[in-house]
Amino acid sequence: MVNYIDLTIQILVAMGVTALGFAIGMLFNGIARKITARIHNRVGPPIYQGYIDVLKLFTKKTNISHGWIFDFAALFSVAGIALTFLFLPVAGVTLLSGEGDIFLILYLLAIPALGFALGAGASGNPNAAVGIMRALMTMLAYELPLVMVIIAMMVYYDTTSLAVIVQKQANMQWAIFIPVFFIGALVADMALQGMLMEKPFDIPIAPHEIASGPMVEFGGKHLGALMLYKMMGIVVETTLFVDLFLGGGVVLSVSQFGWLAYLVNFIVWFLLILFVFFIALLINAVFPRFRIEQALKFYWKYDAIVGILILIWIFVGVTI
Amino acid sequence: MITLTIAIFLLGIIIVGLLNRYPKAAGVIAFFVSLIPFFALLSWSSVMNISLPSYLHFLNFETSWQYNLGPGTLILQITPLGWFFLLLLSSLFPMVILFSISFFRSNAGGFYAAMLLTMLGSFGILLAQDMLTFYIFWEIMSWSILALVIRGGDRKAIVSYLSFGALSAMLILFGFMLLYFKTGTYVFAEMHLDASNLVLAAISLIVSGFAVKGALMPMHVWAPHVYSKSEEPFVAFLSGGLSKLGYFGIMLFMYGVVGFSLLSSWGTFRGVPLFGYTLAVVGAFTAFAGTVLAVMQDDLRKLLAYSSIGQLGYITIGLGIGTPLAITGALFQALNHTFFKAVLFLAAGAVYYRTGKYKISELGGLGYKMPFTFLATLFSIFALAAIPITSGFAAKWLLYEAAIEKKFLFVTPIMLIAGVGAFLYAYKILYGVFLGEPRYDVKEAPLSQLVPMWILVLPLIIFLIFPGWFVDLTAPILQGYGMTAIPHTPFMINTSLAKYNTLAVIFGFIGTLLFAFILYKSKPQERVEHLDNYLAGEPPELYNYNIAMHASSKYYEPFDEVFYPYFKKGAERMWEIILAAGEVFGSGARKIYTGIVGDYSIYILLFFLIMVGWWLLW
Amino acid sequence: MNHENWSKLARIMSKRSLWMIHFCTGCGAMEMPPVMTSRYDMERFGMHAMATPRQADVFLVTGYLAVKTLKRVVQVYEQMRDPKYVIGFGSCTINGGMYWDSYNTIKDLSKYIPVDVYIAGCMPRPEAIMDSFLKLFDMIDKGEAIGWQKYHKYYDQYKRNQRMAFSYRLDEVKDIKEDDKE
Amino acid sequence: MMAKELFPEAQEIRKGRIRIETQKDKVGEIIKKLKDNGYEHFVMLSCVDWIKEGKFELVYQMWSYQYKEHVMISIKINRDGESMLSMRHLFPQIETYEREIHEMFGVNFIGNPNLKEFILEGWPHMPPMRKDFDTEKFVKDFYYKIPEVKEE
Repeated sequence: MVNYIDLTIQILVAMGVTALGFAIGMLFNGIARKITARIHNRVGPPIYQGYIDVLKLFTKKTNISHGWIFDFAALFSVAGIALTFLFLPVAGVTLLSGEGDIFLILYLLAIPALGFALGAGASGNPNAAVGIMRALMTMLAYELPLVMVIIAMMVYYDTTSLAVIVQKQANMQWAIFIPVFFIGALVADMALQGMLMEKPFDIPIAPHEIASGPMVEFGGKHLGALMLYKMMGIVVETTLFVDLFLGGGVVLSVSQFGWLAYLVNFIVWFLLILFVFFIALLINAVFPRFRIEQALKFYWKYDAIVGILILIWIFVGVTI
Repeated sequence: MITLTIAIFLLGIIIVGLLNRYPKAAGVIAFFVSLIPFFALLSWSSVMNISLPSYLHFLNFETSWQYNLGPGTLILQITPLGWFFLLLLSSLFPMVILFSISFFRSNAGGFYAAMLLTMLGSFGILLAQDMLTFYIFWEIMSWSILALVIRGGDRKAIVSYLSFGALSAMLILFGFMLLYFKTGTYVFAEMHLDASNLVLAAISLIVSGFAVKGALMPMHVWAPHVYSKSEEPFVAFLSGGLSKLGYFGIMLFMYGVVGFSLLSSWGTFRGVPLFGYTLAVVGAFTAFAGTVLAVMQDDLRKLLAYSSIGQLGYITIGLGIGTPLAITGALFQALNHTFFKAVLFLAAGAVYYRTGKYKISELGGLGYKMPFTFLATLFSIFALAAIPITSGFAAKWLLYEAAIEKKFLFVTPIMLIAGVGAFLYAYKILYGVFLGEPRYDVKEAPLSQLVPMWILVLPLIIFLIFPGWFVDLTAPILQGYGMTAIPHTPFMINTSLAKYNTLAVIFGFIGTLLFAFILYKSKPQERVEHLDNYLAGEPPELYNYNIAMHASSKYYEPFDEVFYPYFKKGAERMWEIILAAGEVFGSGARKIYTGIVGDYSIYILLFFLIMVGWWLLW
Repeated sequence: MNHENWSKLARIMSKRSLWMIHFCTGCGAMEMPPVMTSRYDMERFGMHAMATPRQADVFLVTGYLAVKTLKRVVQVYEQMRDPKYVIGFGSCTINGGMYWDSYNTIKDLSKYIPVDVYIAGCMPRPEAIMDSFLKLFDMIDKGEAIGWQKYHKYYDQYKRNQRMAFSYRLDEVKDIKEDDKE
Repeated sequence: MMAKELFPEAQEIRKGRIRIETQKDKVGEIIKKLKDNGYEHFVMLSCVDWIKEGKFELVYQMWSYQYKEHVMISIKINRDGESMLSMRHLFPQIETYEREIHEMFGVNFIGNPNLKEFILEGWPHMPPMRKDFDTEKFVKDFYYKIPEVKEE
């Protein structure tokens, strides 16, 4: 027998957390532009610029579509990224993350990407096709070191569930304090740079080469949806990193402190994802862009070699 | 009843063979004959502890059948494993035949005859209970495949299939001989094996023989040639159905005949038999290399062929690991691969039927012209790329979980990367064929081609929602090996590491999709032409609306540049070197044929001495 | 929310987040880098450069336009989504500037597409460009920047002028003049 | 061999700059000879309108990296419709220059297969670079007569 009241509360919480995720994503867009501007010795836009941009895109008077496959992009990208967010433990709150694991999250992240790719391909613009090609190749490049580190963590913690990994890092026993996973965090942070599509790995977007790549034909509400996807993507990817290495931002246990713990954990989680994003921004602000094969070689040569060393470390360390 | 089935099959083969001039009539007859294995399957459902309503098994097949053949007895009997693989083949086969009815415009009687013979062979293989029966039906299947390959008419395909088929048959036969030498019986159930090296040699030979049919690297060389040069419905059946027979054989002999405990007695590593460990590593390599090679292809069928090799590699990994979790994953992957790869090959056939092209760089923009073909392809591609909105994900997930559970630290990243590589070639198919610039003004594929495709998509959706039903199917198979099925409910699979709840994914996705849909519907939109594109301001009317906008030629050029040097000297080169060495050896060996009777008698004597000595020393 | 408030909100949003595409055929494009970078920093107003017209709100035509380029300008302008604004940049877009007697450059941009703000000067200083942005904000606020509505309303006339320019034919000019007289 | 040695009739304007005035049927020969003797770079082909003489002057300019010398081969053809042989077979890039001169001056080059519209799209009038083309009048007749958009 399903408890309908509980279910309703859960759905409401899920909606609230999703809305919060989107709000934080938009805020991050503003923060990112502000920080980059300060590094460039500019004033930069106001911190709430992300909200204005998205609202503006949704208030555009006319929108164009290249057909029903083109619309997949707007639908799948927002839906997929929100779904992925629901499967992540956020500040120790496990919404659906008990129902899936890291493999599910990695594959759920492909739903928005594939929807986006379908829409971009359906637009028929060659720039979009080239951009998608680059995006997929960047994905192939950064996934190898990332999965190496994640698999090392799975074997170390003997679980594949992200919620359990977060649980096992409670009481400030964060993975990053273990030497091998400190190196792992560095490797994963490089991969995160590619995941966030920040320089030097902003190859798929590359506005000066291929006219912003896959987004070339999107305008108005379609672009608004894609902006939401991109902004939420920042939150999802940094949260994944924080959950893996920084204990998901859990500092107080809920059973001991009650609602205060939720509040503090959320604030710590926010500061941590901001910090992780901040590192990515610093790298972004000062680097030029790689070519695609350079990115592939970077990840598969240098990053992956460190990843293999971590795997060997774990392989030798874990005995049955 | 089985006698009757075989008789009907043989009769059907003769009739459709004679109806070569009337392809439609031959197709319809072949379709009705092809349904029989499926009815047999339904009537045998009690083997899997499934109770179907009586109107679903109105034909009553006996569960075992024997025929005395002089040296041995042919024994056919339904087993849970056979039932499972028969499910794949017998549900795929009628759909393929149905597709062919409109696909062939002329001269198809031989095709249907050979297809029916192939199915008859497969039917026998899946039911066989002794090595003799198994081998006889295996040869029937192999030779009728050869007939179908010859219909394709490509010399390289025929030669490579013939040589690798012969190699496969030799390896299997030699393995059977060793087993018979060891046990003195043909019947699987009566074999009592021990942990001797002879058995290890036999099982290694048998597994490598089946690996040829399963297109495991480096035995895969024939597959791309045959897949890319034969007729589409046959390739769909070959890749989707017949390649599974290789894995059926591996499973039968590794876990049915030899058994997990005996495998472990030849050495284990972290709880996994070394034999299985080797197989898993080979499988992972196959998955990765097949994927990389698939990304490099331009021919749609070659791409799908290499993709098949890569996806079948996952099954090998699962069979190698050998835990209940891994075997469930491998069987699930086999089921998914049967259906999605068949749909992809059939869709390629439908595209060819309408456009006459197989090269990805020459196609484009068919998504709006053939929407139902596109959607069927899209669904299969979701399954191929293991996107969690089809059942493809559950299979891969089980395999990943199995690998992590047994701490396969170096195999799992390769599996995951091969999974990401699948996105690359999957998108190449989608973009190159269905998206982008509309180049052809064609109609949707005919209904008799769409219906099979969509029926084959159905299992992918059913097992997405109810992965637990699939685990139920595997329970009797695992029971036979002394294992228990993994814990599950209809919507959920539990492992020792995590759980996977499809309801959460589905309802979460529906909910978020609803949210996205509201956002998307917030503003009206207008449709624009495909040429109304941002091309740095170039107005299309300047070029008579004739701008080439499809970027699918050499789509992954940077990828090719990076990987090509490592894959330049492929497996084909390896076999060429082996052949060259064999030729040198052969020309040396020819010198012993002196033509003098005395010499020959000395050879015979030497041979006997060696054989007897070997037997004594063993 | 009623329609008026909604459009007011839309105006405010569109004012504070103008994404622009600049058509850099003329020498005026050289004045854009200082406007974008740390000296003048137009991102203060939420403006930044976009790569494609589908995403852009403001169209900067920087300098002279040959008839051949005008074709591309019109194509790009029509690919932009409403509401969209055009800034004519430098003397060349106002009356041809130093190309006043060139056989191949158009003289007055507003005959072909509606221009909301002109910046005079050959070339205009970055201060002038910033000033034009502020002016445009002001106009959007008051609802005066209605170039895109004009383009819909007088579409025939704009199309006629564009066609005349593209064809180079003197007789067609005369024909159309006579049509207008009738 | 330097140009001065090859063609005694050439005049040296200043150091490193040679001018050869010749007839139109000898151009091919001269370019071929220069090409074989180290003048491997064909710089450009230009055209001058000498309206009072009634001639077009075509100037073929070549450069030698070896001698650091610039050679100009100048010929004159009649303005009224005299055509010139294409030198495309010697240097393929001449094709583009010929295309431009054809469009801007109306000179016909025999043997150039690609003599179609180059920069101007749909130009129906006299080639605009000829000196008898009155741009000011054309601008007044054309651009200034395009009407303003009238707002009701």
